[in-house]
Amino acid sequence: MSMLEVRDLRVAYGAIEAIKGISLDVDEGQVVTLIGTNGAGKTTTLRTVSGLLRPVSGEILFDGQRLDTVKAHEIVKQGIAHSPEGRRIFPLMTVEENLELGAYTRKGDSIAKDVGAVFDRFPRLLERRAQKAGTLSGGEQQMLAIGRALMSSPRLLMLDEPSMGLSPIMIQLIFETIAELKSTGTTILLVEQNASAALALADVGYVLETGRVVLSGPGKELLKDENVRKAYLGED
Amino acid sequence: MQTFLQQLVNGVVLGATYGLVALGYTMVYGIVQLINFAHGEIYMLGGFGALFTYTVLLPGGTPVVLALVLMLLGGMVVSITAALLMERFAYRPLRGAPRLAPLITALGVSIFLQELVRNFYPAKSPRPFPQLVDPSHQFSLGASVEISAPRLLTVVVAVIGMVALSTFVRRSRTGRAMQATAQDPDTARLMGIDTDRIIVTAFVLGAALAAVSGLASGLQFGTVDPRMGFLTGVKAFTAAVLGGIGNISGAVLGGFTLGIVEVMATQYAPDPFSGGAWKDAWAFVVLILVLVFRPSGLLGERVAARA
Amino acid sequence: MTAAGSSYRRAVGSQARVVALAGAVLLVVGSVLPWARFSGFPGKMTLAGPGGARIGPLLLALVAALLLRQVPGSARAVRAASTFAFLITGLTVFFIGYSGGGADYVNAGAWVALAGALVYLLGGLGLDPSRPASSPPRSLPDAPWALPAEWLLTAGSTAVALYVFVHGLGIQSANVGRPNDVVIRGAISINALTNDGEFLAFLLLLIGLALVATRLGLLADLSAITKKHPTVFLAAGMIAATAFPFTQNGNGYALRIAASIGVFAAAAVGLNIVVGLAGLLDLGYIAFFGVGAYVAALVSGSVTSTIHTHIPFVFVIFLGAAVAGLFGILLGAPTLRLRGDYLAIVTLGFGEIFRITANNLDGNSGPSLTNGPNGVSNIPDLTIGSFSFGDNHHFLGVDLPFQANYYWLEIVVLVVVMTAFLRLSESRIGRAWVAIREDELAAAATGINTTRLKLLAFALGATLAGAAGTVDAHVVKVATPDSFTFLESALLLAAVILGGMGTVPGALVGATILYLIPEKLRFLQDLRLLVFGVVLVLIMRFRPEGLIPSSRRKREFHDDSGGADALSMPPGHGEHMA
Amino acid sequence: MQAPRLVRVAAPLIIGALVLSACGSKSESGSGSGNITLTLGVIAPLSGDLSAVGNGIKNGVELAIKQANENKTIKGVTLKLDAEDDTAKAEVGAQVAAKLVADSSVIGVVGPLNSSVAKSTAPVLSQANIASISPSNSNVDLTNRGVLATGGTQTRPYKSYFRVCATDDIQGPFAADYAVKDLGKKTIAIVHDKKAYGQGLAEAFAKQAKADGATVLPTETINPGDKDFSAIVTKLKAAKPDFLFYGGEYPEASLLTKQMKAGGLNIPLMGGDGVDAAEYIKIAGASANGDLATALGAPTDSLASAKQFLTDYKAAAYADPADPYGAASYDAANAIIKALAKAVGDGKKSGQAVRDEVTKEVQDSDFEGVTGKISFDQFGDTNTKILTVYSVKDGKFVAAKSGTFGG
Repeated sequence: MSMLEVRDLRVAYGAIEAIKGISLDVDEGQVVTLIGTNGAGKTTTLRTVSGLLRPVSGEILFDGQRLDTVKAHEIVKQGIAHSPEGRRIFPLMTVEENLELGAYTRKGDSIAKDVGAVFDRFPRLLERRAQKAGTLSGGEQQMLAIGRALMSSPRLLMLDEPSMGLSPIMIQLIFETIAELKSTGTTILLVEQNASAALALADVGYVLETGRVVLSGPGKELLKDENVRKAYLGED
Repeated sequence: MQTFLQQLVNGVVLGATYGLVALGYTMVYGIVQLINFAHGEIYMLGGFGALFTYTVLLPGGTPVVLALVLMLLGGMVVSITAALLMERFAYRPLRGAPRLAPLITALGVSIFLQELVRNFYPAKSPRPFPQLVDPSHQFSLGASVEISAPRLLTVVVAVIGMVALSTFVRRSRTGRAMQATAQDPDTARLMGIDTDRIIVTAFVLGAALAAVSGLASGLQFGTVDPRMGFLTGVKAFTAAVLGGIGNISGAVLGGFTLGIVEVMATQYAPDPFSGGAWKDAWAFVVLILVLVFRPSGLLGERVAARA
Repeated sequence: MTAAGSSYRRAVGSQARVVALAGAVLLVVGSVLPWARFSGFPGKMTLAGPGGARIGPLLLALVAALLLRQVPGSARAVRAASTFAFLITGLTVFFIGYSGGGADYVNAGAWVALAGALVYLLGGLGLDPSRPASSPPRSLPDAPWALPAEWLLTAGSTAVALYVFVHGLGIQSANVGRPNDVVIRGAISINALTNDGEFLAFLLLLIGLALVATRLGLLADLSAITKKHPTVFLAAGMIAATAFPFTQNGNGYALRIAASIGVFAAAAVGLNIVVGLAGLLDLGYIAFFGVGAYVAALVSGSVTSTIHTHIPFVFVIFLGAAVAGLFGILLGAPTLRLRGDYLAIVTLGFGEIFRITANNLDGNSGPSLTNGPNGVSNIPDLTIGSFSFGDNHHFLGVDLPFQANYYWLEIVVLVVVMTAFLRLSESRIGRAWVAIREDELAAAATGINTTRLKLLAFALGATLAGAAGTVDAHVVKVATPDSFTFLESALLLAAVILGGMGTVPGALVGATILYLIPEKLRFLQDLRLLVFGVVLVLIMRFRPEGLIPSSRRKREFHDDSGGADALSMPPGHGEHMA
Repeated sequence: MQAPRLVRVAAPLIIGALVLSACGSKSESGSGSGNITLTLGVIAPLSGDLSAVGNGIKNGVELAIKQANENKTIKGVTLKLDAEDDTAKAEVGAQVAAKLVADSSVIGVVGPLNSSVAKSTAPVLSQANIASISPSNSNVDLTNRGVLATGGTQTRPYKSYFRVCATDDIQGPFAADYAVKDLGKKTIAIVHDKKAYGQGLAEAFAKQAKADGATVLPTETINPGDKDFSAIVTKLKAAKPDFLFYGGEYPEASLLTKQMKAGGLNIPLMGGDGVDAAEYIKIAGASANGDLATALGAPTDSLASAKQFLTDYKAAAYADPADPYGAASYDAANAIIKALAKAVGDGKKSGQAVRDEVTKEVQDSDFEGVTGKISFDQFGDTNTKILTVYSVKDGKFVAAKSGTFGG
């Protein structure tokens, strides 16, 4: 049994169907990536998994339990953390407060320890711990967003476009972080436009086009696929 | 100079009421971007709840301090109940509705609550409010500037209320969640925050502070009436905008600013534009000037426009 | 509630149709039998035959015939019909009993009808209410008679609307003849109660029929047809509006109400430019209306005017409009860069400043201009040429009280404002306004001068309000600061939003409803405002987009993700909330 | 099987109903004894803030109608009441006036309460020549009295408009004479609420007080609905007045007197009939002691008819109090009833002829009402200019002096 199963999911914004029947699986310990162009339905998929959107039909199972009827704020408690597209840090709160909010569902004094762990992972954040998050650079905000997601001690970490709009050095740092998380056994569902980097890292990849899965397979294999190379890696 | 100082005190007292009520506007606005025009009525209900507690529930001869505490509780129960019902049955069904629909709902709720009290309390004319704090007891602030006991009480409870709220929002877990919801409700939900509950919390806290203000106003003036919420509501909303709506310190600052402007306009505005008849006009002129130069209010965050 | 409903439906099952039909038959029988044992109710309720409030249950019972053939939506239509048939029957029986002084005064027909209505309701509620798949509006078959038939339908619907309006307004002057105790309980109450009972029954019938028509898709069909023939529709509407005074047989009150609705509607349409098209929330709109009214009052030649001048009214309209427009620019220029809700409070403030100023410019607490709280009174009747608006006339065998003159004038003003709105909304400017309303940044990015256009909307709205105000001053005969309070602005805004933003019919319907509800709630006396508040909340609860939402808005934003535009509440936590 | 059960329930219902309908119908009650029914209208605020006062007016009229019908004052005529709510707005007032005009059975109107509303009802009612008598309009413009002050010639703007109350230009000066001449006050502060009534009264007071030789401080204003008057009190205190005249109504007056005395400005407050209310003392409490108010007519408890009215009013168990205008409304209604009785006696039975005749007879009214003698001058103003000053003693308004202005 997979940790996360998505079965024949359909999601619509008003009259427009954004996802037209997607199925996918994420197994414990895997890194699974969704790639595709803008509007393919990647972000919508993540937002539906975390309960911000309600599917028209289909189901989502987490550890075999139905997830698509659970409220968004309950889903976090079940062990799914979502670092949203565009980072969406809380701009008027300090870095430290942002991290503490990441652990909102948890109680106890291990929170302080985990904040420390995030600072260990991202020393830049430690320097800016008392600064308003809105004043951080894009890369720093992304670190904060990932760190904040980690604060809920998730079993499944969903990252939406973590490299978007960042400098090459930052992008490298972010992917290194993801690789590191993978090596510690964290299960990750990664949405990326940077297909080569994502596929290189992923155990399994799904290619989405206009709301459907058009191709799936182990990341390394997709990386070699001719169609994928043409469409997403910008090669002729 | 003496007159000026006395007027300053008068302005601070007036501003304290505006500030307390403005907090309710600003919290609800900050979180759901709803101008809850019926919040003034919540303040009015707080006053009536306290009066009801005193005249109907309390036995004669209850010690003053105990009576005051119980009246405050009674007022809060009424205010909070009304706010909860209002949120649940009038506003919540309208989430996702066109932006202006809740504004009309708020207007309807406001009219409804005023008329409800007027017809069924019944209070077709102002109701006398027990004078538990002697208004003729004056505290001297030096140089024959004075403040009467109930007025001092108004300022003291207002300041306590404001500081308590501010601390709550800044320090407590729920307060943090309120801030988060105000800044980005979707992401707040991703953190595990039940935003519906946060919205309810904002209504409840606003109502509690309004009840404090309603009681203070009853003690200060010795009357409560069903229309008292409307004017105060408009002023408090103005204060919230003046300070930067959505900003808690802004609401407080806005309240005091507005109160002082009104009082000073009464005394010092150039003739013939001075006096009570013009003071509200001056208050709005100051509001417009402030907004022309600081479009987000005195303490409003300049939030970068995002598409 | 829903669970209880579905278990009830399961219990009734397939018998529901039979029960409903049986109830309907019984109701038809009951509705033609005598209902009352004393005379005076409209429609000869003491005699057999349909009449008065009995018409409603009868018509709604006939809807049950739909069950004999499976028409799409018929189940939902019959449910609605049975519900309202029961409400009307129950209400009427209550009123008969109440005005009579006991159940003895209710005749057997009423009891039969009540029993029938109950059975009908029980059957109706048992029907399966599932919503049929929506289909595009049907139209008439392609035949030579189709075009005239469509014209007829278009004109006919206008005539029906006029009839409904006239009838609804006219329910007020019946006399109930139970002289024995006229004074005791009732000098006031009997008359009032029977009339208001009848009006409520009429209102319920209207709502019931409208629901039936909506559920059968008839309304959508009709509106599609009328849209095909806008000229016919407009002409029919004009004729109906012009003809209205002839239906009133000298009743100045009805004309007065109609004229007030007209001026209120004109102001609402004007406000709709500002709020509905350009998306600027204006909470002080009544001030511009007030500017127009004061200008007209001051130069009307009234003895109480501080400016002892008399300018012919044809010029005054333009003068009032121009001055109001100027105030619009004065206020708009510095403040239009404010975000939505900040603009709202600034306009509210401006409205209050206007009222306070008008209240103070009396030579005591300010320069002498407006007479302060006394206002400018004794405003003379309008004269244009040798025609005085204050004279009663007699034309085509009908008495036309002087209110008819003002009514027609208001209609002219309304038509002008409506035309302005329609022309603007279809123009380039109108499209630019809509663009600004939906997304100001994007609009600016496409090269639209947003500041100038917003100012234009503001000024135009103010101008139209000013023009309407000049007429109103002569109708009310006094201009006082009390007439221009924040509540008035809020009610205008409510009219726009209740009706549906950005449309002319919306503003018309909203203004009519908001004006008539308090007028027709008079019998509630002190509870009337209370009920009014509840009505506002309920309408918004069930039609948050307004009664007649803009189809254009739907068309342009059909792919909208459900309310992410500038005028939407964050949809239960929308995308952007900074 | 659930469904048939429902049918079983329905069937007896249907049968029962049919049986019921088969029963003979009760004979219809005979209608009328040849009486005609005419209507006396009331225009007053029956909803909103002023509804208690408006209902007092309505009740006063209703009482008069009830007594007229019981005593058969008008031969062959049953009077009924049509009370219309003007919501205290001019706009609505004009509408309901038109409504009453449209009802051909309406032969007279009592009301409205507010002068501003009267300015829009009087033109409509005068056009139909329906007599309207207000119990409370005190604004001078309504009968064009304003021109008297400037030495102009008074003309009547509304031919069928009457009022039984004293105008501001009589009540204000009467109060001023009392303050300056009887009480010997020297430095007088003036505050009003910037409404037509309050300002009119305060201005008339100030003018007379100056003429009587007192020093009158610059007028201060407050807003109706405000509660915090500390700024005004502080401002006044600096000028050290020994008397304050307030033009306005009791809700603000009671708060003002209280805050004034708490703020150390211990001088009496005097107001017009808008302050003469039991509620004033209830709210102001001990602060009200020594405060004064003027009101129309001789002291209520000095007239037997007035006492009778209050007893009858109490017996009718109305929800709202007769104060402040119930008695005057009762008088106004009786003026119309008496006029109608004469008109009907002359054989006028219906239509415009009755309206014309009633208006004519109202003009000639001359009887002792419960508020004093009821008769009108050629402009529609009352000839009775008796006023009384009341002062608060031990929680009650006690008559201090009665008289007419200038006499």
